[in-house]
Amino acid sequence: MEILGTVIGITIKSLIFIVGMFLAAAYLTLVERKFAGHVQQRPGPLHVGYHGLLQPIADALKVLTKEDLVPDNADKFLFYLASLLAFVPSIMILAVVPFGEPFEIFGFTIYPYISDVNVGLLLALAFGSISLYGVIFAGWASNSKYPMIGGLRKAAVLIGYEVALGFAIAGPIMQAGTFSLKGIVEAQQGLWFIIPNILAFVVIIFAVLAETGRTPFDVQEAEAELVGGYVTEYSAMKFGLFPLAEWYIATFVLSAITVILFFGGWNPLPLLGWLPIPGMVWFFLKLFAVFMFFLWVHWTLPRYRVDQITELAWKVMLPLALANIFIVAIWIMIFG
Amino acid sequence: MAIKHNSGIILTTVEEVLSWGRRNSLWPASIGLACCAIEMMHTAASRFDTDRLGIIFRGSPRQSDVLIVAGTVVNKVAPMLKLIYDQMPDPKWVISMGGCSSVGGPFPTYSTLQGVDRIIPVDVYVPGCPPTPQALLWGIMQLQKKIKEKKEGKVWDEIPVREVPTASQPLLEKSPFGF
Amino acid sequence: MQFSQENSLWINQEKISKIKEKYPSVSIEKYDNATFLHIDKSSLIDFLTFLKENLGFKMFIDFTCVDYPFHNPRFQGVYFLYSPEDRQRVGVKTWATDNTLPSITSLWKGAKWAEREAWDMFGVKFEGHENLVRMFLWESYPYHPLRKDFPLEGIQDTYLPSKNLRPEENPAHNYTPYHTYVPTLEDLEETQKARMPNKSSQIVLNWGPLHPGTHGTIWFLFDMEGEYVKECDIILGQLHRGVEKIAESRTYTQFIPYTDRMDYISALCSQVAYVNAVEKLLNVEPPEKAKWIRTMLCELQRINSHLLWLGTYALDLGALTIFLYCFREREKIMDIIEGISGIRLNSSYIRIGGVAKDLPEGALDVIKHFVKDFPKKLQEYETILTTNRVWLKRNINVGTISEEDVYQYGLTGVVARSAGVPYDIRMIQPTDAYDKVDFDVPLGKVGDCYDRYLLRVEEMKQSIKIVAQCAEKLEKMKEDKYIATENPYVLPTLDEVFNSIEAMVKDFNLRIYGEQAPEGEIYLSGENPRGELGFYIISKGEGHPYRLRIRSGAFYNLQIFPELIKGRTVADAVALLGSLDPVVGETDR
Amino acid sequence: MVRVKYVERPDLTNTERIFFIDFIKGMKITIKNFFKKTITTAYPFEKLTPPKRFRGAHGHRVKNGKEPPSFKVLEKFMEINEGESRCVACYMCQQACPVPELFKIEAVQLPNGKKKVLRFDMNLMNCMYCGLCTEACPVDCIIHTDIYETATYHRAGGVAHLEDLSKRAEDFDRRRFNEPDRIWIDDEERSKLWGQIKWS
Repeated sequence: MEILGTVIGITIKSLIFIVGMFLAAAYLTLVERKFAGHVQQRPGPLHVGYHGLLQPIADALKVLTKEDLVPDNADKFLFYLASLLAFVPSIMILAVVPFGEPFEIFGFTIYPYISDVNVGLLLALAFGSISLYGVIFAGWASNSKYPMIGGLRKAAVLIGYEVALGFAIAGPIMQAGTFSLKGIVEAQQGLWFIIPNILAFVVIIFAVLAETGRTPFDVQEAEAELVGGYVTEYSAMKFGLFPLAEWYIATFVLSAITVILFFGGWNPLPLLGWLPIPGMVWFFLKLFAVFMFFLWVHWTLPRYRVDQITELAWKVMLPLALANIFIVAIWIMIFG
Repeated sequence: MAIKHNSGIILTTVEEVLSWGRRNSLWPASIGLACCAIEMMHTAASRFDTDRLGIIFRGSPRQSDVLIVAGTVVNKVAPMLKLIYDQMPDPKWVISMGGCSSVGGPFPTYSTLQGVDRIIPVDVYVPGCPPTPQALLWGIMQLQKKIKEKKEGKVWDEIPVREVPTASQPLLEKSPFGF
Repeated sequence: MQFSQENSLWINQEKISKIKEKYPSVSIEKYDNATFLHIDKSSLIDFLTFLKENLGFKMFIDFTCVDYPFHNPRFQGVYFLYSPEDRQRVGVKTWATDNTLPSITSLWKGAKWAEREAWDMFGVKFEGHENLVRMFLWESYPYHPLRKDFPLEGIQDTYLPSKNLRPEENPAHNYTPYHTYVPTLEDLEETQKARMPNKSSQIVLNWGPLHPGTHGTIWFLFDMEGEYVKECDIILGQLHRGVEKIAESRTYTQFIPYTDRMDYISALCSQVAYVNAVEKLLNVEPPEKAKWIRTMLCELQRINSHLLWLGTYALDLGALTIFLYCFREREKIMDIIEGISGIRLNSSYIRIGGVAKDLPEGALDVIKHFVKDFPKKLQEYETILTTNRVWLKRNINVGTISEEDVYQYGLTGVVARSAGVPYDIRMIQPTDAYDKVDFDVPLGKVGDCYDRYLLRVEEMKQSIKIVAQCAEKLEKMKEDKYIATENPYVLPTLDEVFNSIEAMVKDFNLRIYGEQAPEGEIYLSGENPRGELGFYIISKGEGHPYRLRIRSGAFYNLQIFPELIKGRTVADAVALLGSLDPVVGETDR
Repeated sequence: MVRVKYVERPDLTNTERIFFIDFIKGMKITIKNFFKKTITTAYPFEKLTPPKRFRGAHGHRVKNGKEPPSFKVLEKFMEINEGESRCVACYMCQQACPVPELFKIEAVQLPNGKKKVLRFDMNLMNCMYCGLCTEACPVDCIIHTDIYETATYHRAGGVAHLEDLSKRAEDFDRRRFNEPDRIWIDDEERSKLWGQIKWS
């Protein structure tokens, strides 16, 4: 009976998370378009529903009911698999992300995370690197020159930043002593991990920007050069999945991991501990702030060339991550 | 037209909801050929913002449903434009912006295509050389009206041709569901 | 033709005498604003090398052909050269016996495209040209359109009705279901093959004509090894509307709106350049106030054009917000131009002898407000871009142009000045009020994309200074005349036509028979934001020009692109193309 | 006086490179613009009134007593009664137009010797809106009105006939005939983009 209860509990919880993630992603498109609009002194979606609230629904309706083209003599199986491979891993990272500490509501203890795996961070990294295959398959299966170049470019960038990301998270793990994300958050009760490993924070910011294809590393959809990068040949919902997965769900989830690693998950802000706000709200406030920071960078900076990006990854980000490990080691020796 | 039942429930058909969705998120494949492309950019810029109406300018024809032909279509580009039109997924429309793409405009020459509707069917003609951004927005709204009133499978009896505007249209009042 | 003193820009007497004793068979044709040397085709090449080496005419300006159907060797080639040291131009004419001319690409690499265009438009063959193919039309096009015996609307033989109409329906009085031949994709394949006869490396990437990255419809063929470009060629003609052919059947006033549609981003500068050329031909002197209005609007249009360049250049390199900021400033200038002339973009506002309408009330206040507020906004864009490390990495040492390239390819405008060559038509041949206004001409040191970016931003600042000076000068000339209607060639204003019969008769004559220009030729150019826009007009005394050649700055600036892109990646192609700033309406004419 | 000067090339100092100051400066400007008011004219719900000189769709001024003196001279040969367009079928607009085939003008000699304009069609899709015809008309009949909303579903919709032209100009005159020839009407839409201008 016990197993049956947990199985039903987990399926319902994961259903809520996935549907919630879909809706969140849809409305994050609206957040981005409104933010981009107001940065450019224009209001963004305004007339579709009150201040554009119905805009994501209109976009979803149109994209779902569009004709689904597959270019001739393209690899049909890989063509369909690619969009799923890019989309599913970013949702799977949600399984390990803890949103708050467990709390009771009239007798039931609710755990606001799907599972607390003690190798949570490694799992998240593994899911992140699966989307690399989605990109390469999309580039290869579209059977045309532009997606091919776009796909290979994105693969080169991703490999470069996976390595830098891997070394950069070593800092917080050394301080927290455990891989489980819940453990890392609990270890940040006193002092946030941002203070000792500031270098790792910089590396993670650039890695997340590269992972999600945001502007300084926006090679895959370099409008001017490659029309649409590897999404050029995709039409209706298959196309819808790519920006949804990469720009919104991956950014949301990876900024959640950044908040957990560096800004102390659901711990309250250092001086405002006495406010009666529950942990979960703190977490979502910080998450929203980091997400808006990525948007802010996306709409301001120009774009690097591909070889400059990979050069930056190997020559600057990797040494910074290693130096950070050294600094954290000294910090632990001094402060224990 | 969604009928508001007295008990507050909105009754509407699936076709209307779909056409509402398509009307309010028209993604044009911007084929900027000549001077009209500059005016199209100005329509998409901050002052006459098309993002308000849910219009994002997509690069590739695969992801777009409106083909705004902005500028002179020259004979040499005609087959490529036909190719772009064929690549677009199905519910697709064409706005011919400016005199040059509508009827060849002020260029009755050996190398200009006298009207883009000789190679692809056109839904809305926007005269003007170049039409001001507000004229283009009015053209887009005419297309949205056409999407709204065109029933699937029925021949759309166009508005009688003689209705030529003599004065500027009155201001629309804001509807909560967009156009 | 009487020989007037102010003909200083053209070749002076001392050099002509040097030519005379070396080549006695040379005959000289001297006009008010043009001096031509006739030479026989056989000794053309060493005559041009003599001009290039000994007399310092290093810079290639333009080459075109003229069709005289009733003269025995039918076509005549016209070369324009320029010597940067002592600032002199010369025109060289030679008859193309049995339709062939020696190719001068050995002397100047800039002549490669000009000769292709001459072959495409006139059918004149060039021995020694590396790959003589059609410049604008597709390979299998059977005719040569700019010949006098070819009709303007082409051979309308294919039946191509409009798809929206039922067969018998006739929507308008000038609708015909018959149309000229429209090429198929196979014809275009053939054009592409002719351009790239030996495909050397892995893939030929079609950076297609309808591509958001190319500014308008330019078709690039890259021979690519991985991401690096080995070989590149550019196919133009996707916006060739035959404007030069139209000019031959329109009167001088009727052609003014067409000059807007060529370089549609700097419409007013093209109009001013064309109208100055026609005024020098008809020797009409516009009133003082019209000169100042023209200079002010020309400089406003230059800021407008550089803003669009900055917007699309930043968009190509990824900075999306700069694109919309620049368009917010462009809206302001377009509001001013709409208020003054009536239309935002292609304002056909300049007339022969002055301007179409007087400045409306409130125009100068708005311009003063813009002059005060614009430098702050420009400072904002500079802080975002100029010292941004991503911007520096994408722009430094990309596409460096040397001084020799400028002379070889005939590069003009910002592209030439970025290589340090002080070639600015506003300085060399000031028309309108440019000689009464003080401003600086910025020069670059290295000649790469970063220099061109800095130059264009600096030119915007200088243009604002000019506009400020013009605005306060115009403040004092409120009631002066804005058009010299007493001149026989200038159209009277509406009030004069309403009130006097002579003005109405003069208006009728000028409209029906056009301005009967005196026999003669002229070459005069204006400083467009995209380089020197030159008008070479041959008039035989009728109301419309016999031949009107448009020397487009963007056409020759674009020619160096295949040279600079060899060995670089596709991402650099975007930055390089953006910095050369081509406008397809002007390159394809 | 024209001077030639070399442009210096600013570069990134090391402190800026380490502390990302160039990114911060750029992002400061974007966030500053984020908090400014938007400059958008929400087209169907707010409209930007064009200036009086705006070159929009054409119109025919009607005979309403405010005609120029040249019309009184030419009126004797024409048979125009009150409220009809002043066109005297002199074909000057077709002559002045760079694209003459967009005009289709037919006039007929009535039995009493006077001339009457039967048909005056203009295919506005061929038109360049350059205004040369309005400067050529001796009786100030053809003018540019300020109407730009002329999108149609059909090629024939672009053709404007004699009655439409006169109705359009009549409406334009009623609205804006005695308006001063200003650069634009200083209404709230313009001040969104321009802010407050010091009019003299």
